[in-house]
Amino acid sequence: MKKFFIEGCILINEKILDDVYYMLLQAPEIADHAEPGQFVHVKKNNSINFLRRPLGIAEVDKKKGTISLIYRIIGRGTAEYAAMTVGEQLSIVGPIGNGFMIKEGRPLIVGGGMGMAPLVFLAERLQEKKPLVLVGGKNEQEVFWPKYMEKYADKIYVTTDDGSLGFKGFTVQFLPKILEDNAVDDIYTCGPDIMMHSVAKIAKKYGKSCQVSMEKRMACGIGVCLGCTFTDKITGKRRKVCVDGPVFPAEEVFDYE
Amino acid sequence: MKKFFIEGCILINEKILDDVYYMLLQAPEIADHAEPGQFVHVKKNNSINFLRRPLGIAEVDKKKGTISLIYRIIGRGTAEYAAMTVGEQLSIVGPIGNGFMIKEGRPLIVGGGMGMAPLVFLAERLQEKKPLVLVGGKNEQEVFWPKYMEKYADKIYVTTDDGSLGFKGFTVQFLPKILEDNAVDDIYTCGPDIMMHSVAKIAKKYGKSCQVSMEKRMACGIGVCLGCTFTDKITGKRRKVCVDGPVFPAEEVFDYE
Amino acid sequence: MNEISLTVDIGRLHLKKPVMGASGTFGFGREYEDFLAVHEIGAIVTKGLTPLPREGNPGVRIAETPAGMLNSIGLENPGVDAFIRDILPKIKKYHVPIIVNISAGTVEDYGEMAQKLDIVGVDALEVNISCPNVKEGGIVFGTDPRSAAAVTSSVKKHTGKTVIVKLSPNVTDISCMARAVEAAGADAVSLINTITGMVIDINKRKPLLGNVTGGLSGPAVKPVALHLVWQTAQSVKIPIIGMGGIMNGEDAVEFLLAGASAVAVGAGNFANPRAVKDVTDGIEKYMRKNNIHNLDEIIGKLEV
Amino acid sequence: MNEISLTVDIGRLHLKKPVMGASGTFGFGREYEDFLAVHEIGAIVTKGLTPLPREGNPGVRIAETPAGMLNSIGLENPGVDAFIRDILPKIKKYHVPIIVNISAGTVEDYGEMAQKLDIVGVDALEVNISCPNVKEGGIVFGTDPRSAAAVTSSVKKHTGKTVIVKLSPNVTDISCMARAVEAAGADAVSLINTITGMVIDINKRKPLLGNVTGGLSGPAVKPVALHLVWQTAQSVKIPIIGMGGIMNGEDAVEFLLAGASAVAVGAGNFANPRAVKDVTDGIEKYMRKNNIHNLDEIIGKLEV
Ligand SMILES: Cc1cc2nc3c(=O)[nH]c(=O)nc-3n(C[C@H](O)[C@H](O)[C@H](O)COP(=O)(O)OP(=O)(O)OC[C@H]3O[C@@H](n4cnc5c(N)ncnc54)[C@H](O)[C@@H]3O)c2cc1C
Ligand SMILES: Cc1cc2nc3c(=O)[nH]c(=O)nc-3n(C[C@H](O)[C@H](O)[C@H](O)COP(=O)(O)OP(=O)(O)OC[C@H]3O[C@@H](n4cnc5c(N)ncnc54)[C@H](O)[C@@H]3O)c2cc1C
Ligand SMILES: Cc1cc2nc3c(=O)[nH]c(=O)nc-3n(C[C@H](O)[C@H](O)[C@H](O)COP(=O)(O)O)c2cc1C
Ligand SMILES: Cc1cc2nc3c(=O)[nH]c(=O)nc-3n(C[C@H](O)[C@H](O)[C@H](O)COP(=O)(O)O)c2cc1C
Ligand code: FES
Ligand code: FES
Repeated sequence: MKKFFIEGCILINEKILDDVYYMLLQAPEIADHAEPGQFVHVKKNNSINFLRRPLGIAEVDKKKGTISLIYRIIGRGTAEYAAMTVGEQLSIVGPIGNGFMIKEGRPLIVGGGMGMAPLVFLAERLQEKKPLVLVGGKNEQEVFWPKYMEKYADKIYVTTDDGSLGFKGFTVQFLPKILEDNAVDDIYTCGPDIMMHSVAKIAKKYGKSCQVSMEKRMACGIGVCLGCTFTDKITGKRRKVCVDGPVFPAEEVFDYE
Repeated sequence: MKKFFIEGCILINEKILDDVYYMLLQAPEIADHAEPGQFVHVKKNNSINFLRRPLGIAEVDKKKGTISLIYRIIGRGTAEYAAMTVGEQLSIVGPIGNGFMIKEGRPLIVGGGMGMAPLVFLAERLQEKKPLVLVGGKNEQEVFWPKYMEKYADKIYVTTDDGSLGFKGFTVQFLPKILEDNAVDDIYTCGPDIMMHSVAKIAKKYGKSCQVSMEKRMACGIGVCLGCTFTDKITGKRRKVCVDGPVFPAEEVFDYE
Repeated sequence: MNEISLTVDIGRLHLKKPVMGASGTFGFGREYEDFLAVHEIGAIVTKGLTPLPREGNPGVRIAETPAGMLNSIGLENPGVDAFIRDILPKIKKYHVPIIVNISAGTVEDYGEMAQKLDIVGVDALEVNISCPNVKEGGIVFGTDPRSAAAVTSSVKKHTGKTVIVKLSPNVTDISCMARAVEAAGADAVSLINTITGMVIDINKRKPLLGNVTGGLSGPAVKPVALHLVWQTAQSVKIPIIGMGGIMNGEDAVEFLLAGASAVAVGAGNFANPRAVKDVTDGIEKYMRKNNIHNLDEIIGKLEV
Repeated sequence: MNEISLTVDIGRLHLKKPVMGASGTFGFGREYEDFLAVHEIGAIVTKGLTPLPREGNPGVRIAETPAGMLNSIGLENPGVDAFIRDILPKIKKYHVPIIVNISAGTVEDYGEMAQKLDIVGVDALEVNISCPNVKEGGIVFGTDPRSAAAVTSSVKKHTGKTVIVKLSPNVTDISCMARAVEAAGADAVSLINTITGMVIDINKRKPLLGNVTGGLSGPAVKPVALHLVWQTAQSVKIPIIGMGGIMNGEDAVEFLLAGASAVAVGAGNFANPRAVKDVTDGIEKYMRKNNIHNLDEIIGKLEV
């Protein structure tokens, strides 16, 4: 898969929640080639930060040649992006990695926190298959994702830790019920490690395929630094999250006791 | 002299010539206390540059609480200031140093290159004394200074290297003529070292007082790092350009063969 | 709710705050009066003094580098006698510990300076055996454990003050240096001094600095300094004053966790003349947030 | 107008361009195909290989620092046999010199690896005696002149290729290390490897890196690297490959003036995957501007 190294002009960069931002970028090469689950490695020019930051591709509009990123301010990199203004250029390397493999069966998308970002793009790609979506968050406010997903999803289930919206509890507590009530074949998930691990176990129990999207600190993002590697549970081989992933079949990543 | 450490809001930051910029800053504490010849030590927040940069105070409006800087893009610091936009904050330490001592007699102000910047403020302060101004530059374009000085000066003499405006040649070639044609007592100069040295020699020959404003690389700007020191030719003592200067009587700085 | 205490002891030196201005970057303290309450800081470490006055190095002395700077001041200073006569009386008034930084060309000269400074108003000596910018003395003592020990013993013999030996990062094994000066009687060590570096003016094809090389400091060196402080903390029992690239409270807490009992801010003062105060406030904020009442709960508490 | 030549020789190795991708940051070259013409670069230096495959260090391996980064990869690599079998055949096609970086735990193992790599397709060996991220081997050889010389001799004995010894900056006196490996037969030296450093997560009170410490590289270390290259150039006659924080042509010219015959770009590739090309173009631009036709007119031409 060819990677591009371009400057993307910022078209929109707006706060959508306390510390969460939506950025729309003019980046036709990326838009043309991106697959759901891939990410871009970005950097502000003349930045005080030395390394690029990985961000999932949340939306793609091939016609307009745009992509969008949805990101939370965590530290000095994301804070810097949030402070950028429309018209500024963001340096982009991408699209990077192996995205989700699109399976034949009925999809269920499970997301937690900012892990939802690349799942928006995935939902679009899967829309013909009438995907179910399960999204969890701390409270009603945090679960702003349905507005990006509703046009693609058949049904969106919401869980909140405080019960302010949907089911009160964690996504993984609600997941078995979805699997019992619906004909689902393939699970696609992205979110905190601990959540994905539970999802993977439940998927296995119910005999569903499960793909997970991993997060690791990255220096190069192009498979040369070996900052992001782990040992494949199936083959025992070393894998790179950046270029071999970030999406992997759950069995390659997690132990199942 | 009290120094302030403040954030100054940029009100104007415009190109006035190829690589020369005019910046107007809201900085009431500095405006209130500044004397001609003093400078500010500035830094962009979150800058890729570690050190502050010294820039002369070119204009002061106490009523409005503003100061202006006139600066040329030399490297990564000044380039960064040029890229800043109205409304942004510039971190300022100042006013710093000992400015020009205002003498009793008829003043002649001699400036070269960006050395003119602090002389604009000086001209304003000296206006009652009907100062003469001699300003030199490469060509007509480079000599944009009269428009900032004309309201304060009795007469402005211009020299250009290529003769495109005023006298063709260097300021120091024209200086003796001014001193012969006019009753001048005190010379105030700022510009390239080599120019100031010549001015100082001519001043001595004609028996005029002469003050020069020095430039040295500075780390602290507040007299602690000793990056900017030199040996006083009169007393043999070490002097700091930042806080003992930047303005000194020429005899303390230069050898006269 | 208990009070938060920021006090710490370095030898017999009692600090009300664990943050000081580093030698050569804090003048003699007075220069910061416009920016912070000098009487509230941890300590003032003076510019490095030598037996006789020095003019320092010729030519350009300052170069900016990525996230840092090089200096090649070359220990310009008025000499120890002028310090005692003209400067010390003026800075006593802050009632803040005065740590006098000293350098010399021979073991004997170090001892002699220590003796001259064994006077009221001086609270501790920081023995600089690590200045990369002077030929005589300085770093030659700082890269050889025996010489470092000899300097330390000589100073200890001539003073009743707390003796802090300032170590150089330009060595293969800092533990070995630290142990040598500890054995020779040092009450504490401070580190790091600057790392030797160089910048070239490619248009002139000449070194940018008049003295060819200079000492690197600022945020660029922080990871290196932190590692050396941690390594030293594993090797000696005497307290450590940590420095190298500290800009804020978080940076300082890293040094404390690594094993420093106090920290100093050097080049950071140039970017932010209020840095010593901001760093102190930052440490206090961290303590408040984490419900820590005493620096002992932080110092050396890194879990490895 | 004469043509500009960017060629340079390192031992028997002929480089068409003086800029290479540094070990551990350039993969095996292929990974940069999307960003630059790999067949046009000076050379590919492979990731460090060891006798057996290595998984590298556990936990977090990357930390960003001011103007740089720490890595504690710990020499993850497929082992020399897998390299020869699976990777070398694929990268020969670029017709660019392949410099194979090797590390081992014993003098004998270094020799054995050298012998295995004495094959067509390998153009030179870079002998890594300076990796700060592994316990066995690596840096212990790089801080002791006798061990460094022993490794060098052992490698030289087993190969006909150009032997480049990669030096560590974590030493008191790099001249001494450089002279030792020169005397032992090294055809060239390369420097610097990373400087040992550390970052602490103050909330977890733990080192950020799984391996506690890591190696610092990037612009932050440039002044240090430049000084060490200059110092080495004063000490040995063999060519030097300079690296440490090079981001653009100007940086590279500084290293050339200081005495490096060629340069490598490491962490800079991560910020700018086209860096090797941009640095090369930058050198050429400098030569054009200054009417220089040959690298000999720059290399070591610093006026001190
Ligand atoms: C493949 C991939 C896709 C991602 N997609 C998104 C997304 O769409 N939206 C979103 O909000 N976040 C996403 N993240 C997480 C995002 O990369 C981090 O939040 C971001 O790097 C934090 O940078 P910072 O400078 O703000 O934080 P700092 O803590 O200041 O960063 C310091 C260093 O740590 C790294 N780092 C810190 N947190 C993480 C993390 N969770 N994962 C990887 N590196 C980290 C940074 O990249 C940087 O190198 C993704 C991560 C990966 C690996
Ligand atoms: C007291 C004083 C007043 C000044 N007033 C003005 C003014 O009003 N207008 C104006 O255009 N310029 C003025 N200068 C010069 C101005 O400070 C430099 O042009 C500026 O620092 C260059 O910074 P840079 O980052 O763009 O260049 P770089 O070359 O990238 O700077 C690298 C380092 O060198 C220092 N440096 C480079 N050139 C100079 C220089 N000529 N003097 C001092 N330090 C330098 C920088 O401050 C920085 O630390 C003044 C200098 C001094 C000492
Ligand atoms: C301009 C300057 C002058 C210095 N002078 C001295 C000195 O005289 N004696 C000394 O022991 N250290 C001196 N140092 C070293 C600092 O005290 C400190 O050890 C070093 O700069 C690392 O801290 P930093 O990164 O916070 O600057 C000097 C540093 C700078 C930047
Ligand atoms: C992620 C990473 C991995 C590295 N791996 C190796 C290695 O395997 N062998 C080696 O000799 N040097 C290795 N290095 C050191 C570099 O080759 C280079 O010497 C150092 O990074 C300094 O150059 P730079 O500042 O341009 O990065 C590595 C550096 C980095 C950043
Ligand atoms: S981030 Fe460098 S190999 Fe994956
Ligand atoms: S700039 Fe530091 S003493 Fe003048």
